[in-house]
Amino acid sequence: MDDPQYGWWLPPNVSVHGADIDAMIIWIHWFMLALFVGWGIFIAYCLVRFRQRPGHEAVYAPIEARFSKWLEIGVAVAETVILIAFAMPVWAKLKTEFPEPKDDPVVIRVVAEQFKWLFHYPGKDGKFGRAGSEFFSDDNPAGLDFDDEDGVDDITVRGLHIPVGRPVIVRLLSKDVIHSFKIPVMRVTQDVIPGMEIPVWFEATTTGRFQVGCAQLCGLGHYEMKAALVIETPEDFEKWLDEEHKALGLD
Amino acid sequence: MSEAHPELGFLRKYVFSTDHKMIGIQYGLTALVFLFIGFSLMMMMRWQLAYPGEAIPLVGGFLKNSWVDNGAMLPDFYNQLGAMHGTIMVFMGIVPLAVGAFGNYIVPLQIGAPDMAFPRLNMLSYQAFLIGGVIMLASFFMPGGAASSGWTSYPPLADIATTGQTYWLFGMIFLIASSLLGGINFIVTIVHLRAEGLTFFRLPFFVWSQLVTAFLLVLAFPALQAAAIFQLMDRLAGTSFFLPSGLVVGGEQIAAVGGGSPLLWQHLFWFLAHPEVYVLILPGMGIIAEVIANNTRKPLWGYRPMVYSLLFLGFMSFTVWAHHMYLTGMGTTMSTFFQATTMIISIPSVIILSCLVISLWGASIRFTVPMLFAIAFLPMFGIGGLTGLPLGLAAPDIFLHDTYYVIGHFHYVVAPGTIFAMFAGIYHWYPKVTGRSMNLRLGYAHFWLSLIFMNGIFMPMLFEGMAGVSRRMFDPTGYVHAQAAHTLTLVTSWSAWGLAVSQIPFIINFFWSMRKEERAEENPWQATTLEWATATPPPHGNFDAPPVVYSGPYEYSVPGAETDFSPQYVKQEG
Amino acid sequence: MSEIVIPYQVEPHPMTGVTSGKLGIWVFLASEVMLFGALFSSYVLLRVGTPAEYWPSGVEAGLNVPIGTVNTIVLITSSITMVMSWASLKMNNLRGFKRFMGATIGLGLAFLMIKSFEYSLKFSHGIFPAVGWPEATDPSVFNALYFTLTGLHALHVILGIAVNVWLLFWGISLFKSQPERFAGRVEISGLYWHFVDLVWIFLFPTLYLL
Amino acid sequence: MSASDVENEDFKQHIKVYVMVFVALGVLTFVTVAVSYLRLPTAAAITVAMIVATVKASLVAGYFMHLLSEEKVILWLLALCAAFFVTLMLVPLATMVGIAPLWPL
Repeated sequence: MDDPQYGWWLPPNVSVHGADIDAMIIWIHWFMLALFVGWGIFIAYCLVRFRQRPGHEAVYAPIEARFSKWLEIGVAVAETVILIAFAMPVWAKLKTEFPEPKDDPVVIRVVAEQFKWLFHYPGKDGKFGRAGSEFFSDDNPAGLDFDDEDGVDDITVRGLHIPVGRPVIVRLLSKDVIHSFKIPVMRVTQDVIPGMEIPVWFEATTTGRFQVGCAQLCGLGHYEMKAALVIETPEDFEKWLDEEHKALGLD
Repeated sequence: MSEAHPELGFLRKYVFSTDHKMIGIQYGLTALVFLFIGFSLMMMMRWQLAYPGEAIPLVGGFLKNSWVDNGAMLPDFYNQLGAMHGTIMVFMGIVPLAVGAFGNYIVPLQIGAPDMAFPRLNMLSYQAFLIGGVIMLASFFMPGGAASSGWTSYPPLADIATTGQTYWLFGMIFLIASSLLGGINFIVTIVHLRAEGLTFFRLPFFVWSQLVTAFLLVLAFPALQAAAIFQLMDRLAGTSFFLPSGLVVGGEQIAAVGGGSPLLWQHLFWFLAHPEVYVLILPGMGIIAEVIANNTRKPLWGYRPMVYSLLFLGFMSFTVWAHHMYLTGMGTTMSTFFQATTMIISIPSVIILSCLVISLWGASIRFTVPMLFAIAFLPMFGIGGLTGLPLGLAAPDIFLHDTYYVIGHFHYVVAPGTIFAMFAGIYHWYPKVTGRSMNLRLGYAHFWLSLIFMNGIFMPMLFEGMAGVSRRMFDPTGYVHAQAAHTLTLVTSWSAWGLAVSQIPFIINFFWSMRKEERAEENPWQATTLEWATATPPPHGNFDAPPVVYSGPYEYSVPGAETDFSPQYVKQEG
Repeated sequence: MSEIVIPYQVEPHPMTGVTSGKLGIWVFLASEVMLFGALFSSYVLLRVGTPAEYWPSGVEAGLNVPIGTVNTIVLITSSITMVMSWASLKMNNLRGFKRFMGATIGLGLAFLMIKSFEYSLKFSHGIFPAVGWPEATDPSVFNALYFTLTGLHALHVILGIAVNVWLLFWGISLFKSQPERFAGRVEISGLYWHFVDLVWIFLFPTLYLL
Repeated sequence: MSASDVENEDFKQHIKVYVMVFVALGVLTFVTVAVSYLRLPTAAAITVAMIVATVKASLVAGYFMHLLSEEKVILWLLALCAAFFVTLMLVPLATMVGIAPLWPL
């Protein structure tokens, strides 16, 4: 998967939940296409058969069109089914069934700012250092409180590294305006709203290099606000963590 | 025209007129100019998207230095264009054209009224619209340029943006005031000034659509009014209604007390903006219903269900606003509620569209130019409506949110949807307004070229969105998946310029036909509704004697009648 | 355009039973309800989103309840003088109309004067809508809301006074030729005025007492 | 002239009602201020204040604005407005019902 194939349709999916979303998108489009083609054929037929010509007259009395009622009921039923059977469970799973500690998730704090992403890993101790907006500075883009011991081994980087096969929880924060954390291949989009911390989770299925982007207009450099996404094997991920750890001058 | 009332001076007749017809024409011409400007902005954006970083041909050399660098667009200018394209098209183009122009000109005629209920208020609402529009456009030339935070103006970005945003808010307040005054006027006019015998269920569908639209304007716009006041306070008085605590912009704590909520703006904005979507489409549906009934030479199929659907649609449009906000951290409870209301609101739209489609059955279809636009409206609006389905559901929205799919979706609704309806209306009522017919050949050329290029613009967008390309990108080619879809961008851009070229026959037709010697017939389409009961163009006061209505709006091909149309205002024998 | 007569300006419409003007003003008031509804809803949202200890009560924020109470009474009184001026007109008592209308305008101005006195009192205590004002000492969302909501309400009062002044000094000439139509205009202005009063009835406890 | 005399008599009755409403409004204003000095718990204070305000507003609307004897069309219009007003009040609710609580991270 080093060279993912992109085209004019859905990009490759590398997440566990993405298959559900793709399936929904595709099924809905088949449904839409069926309706559209049905209507289209009906309209085209009418245009030919009921065109104005000598000897042809319009019929005043309304036709009885039972099928229209059935069509409308059919659409309503189909929508209800899509809503209850597909849309709601997928959404509920993503929004309420977050991975728990026993699932061994990787937790990453993401700080968005004009026009950069910052990824903040808790480091070896698994604990994030204290952070707050009052600590933000040019040398401290994550807003870490350097007096907090938990934060000593925290890793802050500009590229997102995640292991394959382990759930990832991302806690989204913004320093300034609204951004949107979007990874097309992961089927993840989540607005990042200042003043709120919004978590989102996903799990990668394959390794590879992809892109994280911003999907909400955030100013002049909005189009440049992207970061690398590196999905690695768990071993490579641990190795990368070690390297970053060493880079901090620890161990 | 002017012989009847020579006492009116030029100013009273053309500038400060209180005559609904003159105001309608003023609205129409102004809105067409604004639409053209909005379209031109978009054509420049399309150049940047198709050929990023290259100098804009033709106009690049004439643009301000703060906008372009050696003729190539700068990101700031791109954002201004994006924000203003949306604002101009929605608030200064389509609403004034659909409601201000068609509503003003046609509604009093179709209900047999001498004028609107409050003629001077009507004049005021046009003037407020004009002032608002001029403020919006003038903001381009202010230091810092026009608003650049998108037509949705989400804070905190809009709160900290350049002064253009302040002009945007002031302009918006005028536009809102204009719509409110207009809405009040329409409601009272339609309720009170219907001709004798014109009961509610004898109203043409167009009048119904204007009535529901007016209610939406009156009851939804105040939410944006409130939001605009808050944002103005944030920008001018330094309050922080939309700014949470601890914002750090460009490395510095911003001087605001905080404690506000960015989501508050989004709620208030969409509380207006979703009904606004129906403000954009309902008058269009009304025009399409008129044209289809007239050119199928038979009554509309399912008039009453259509009216009930319309009312239901208007009512429900107030309960779906947060489906624009699924990804703002919404939980399951709220998303379920808004997904359910969104699915419910799709049903009346389906009913109205099916009624229009079934009206074709058993017809005797005349392929006039307005009818061509009306027929094209059906599948085009169909695509627009259907593509709303995946976006209305929260889970697919996770992928499609803020991609070109969204752009394609709502442009299918408003561009080949509403704008085609507007063209149908212009071709249909042109003989009423000017007393001349428009040229047929130019009309056909305009229609076919527009149809092809409209789809050339918006169909690729749907695929681009499927490929995950985000909207509002000055230069999306930094993303790998966007590079892969770049061919689609080229198709869209060239189609956009093609669409511009295909408006030339329309512009020629529009002005040249006005100067024709030959007058059109009094009722060239053999229509049944009241606007054709008076002289062309209608005199001041519209009707020589108050008309009386004897039947429903679409009595075509009545068995036993002499002609295939039995006007509402003619008493039938037996 | 004098020569067109638009029906139902004076006589009520047979179906609705009201004149066009009255229907129009009620539609306008409905839209005003939505405007103040949106503001009120924003107030609730901001208040709920703020931890209780950061949300001052009106008194804690430096609002003066006695002044507010006096202003409430002033506005309520102006409401009854407004309705009395209309009733006088209906009883063909032009002098009574003038007197009560004058009182309404006077009370409206008194309300504004008390309000501006209140504002200046706040300013002198360093209470401002927001930071950025050089003398501001304690800006909060509450203050921002207080100034925005009362300011907007004051704008409505000013508009109402303007309409009433016009009716009293210029519009009154209509009374000789079309007394019914003039009474209708006074009623419409009165409906608007009562609505402004009604908004204050909610604003007063919301801002001062809670 | 007798018809207008009757009308005048009617209006005299009206005026009596107006004065009574005015007195009630004044009394209620003092009640709501007095209650605020009791320092009730927030929820109770809000409830009392809003109930009093609603009563006062109803008096103004019912008598000064003649809603009690108003034509149906106006009442329907206001009912519609009230429905949308309720949906407006969903706005703060929509932000409160947020994401489910997450285990402590």
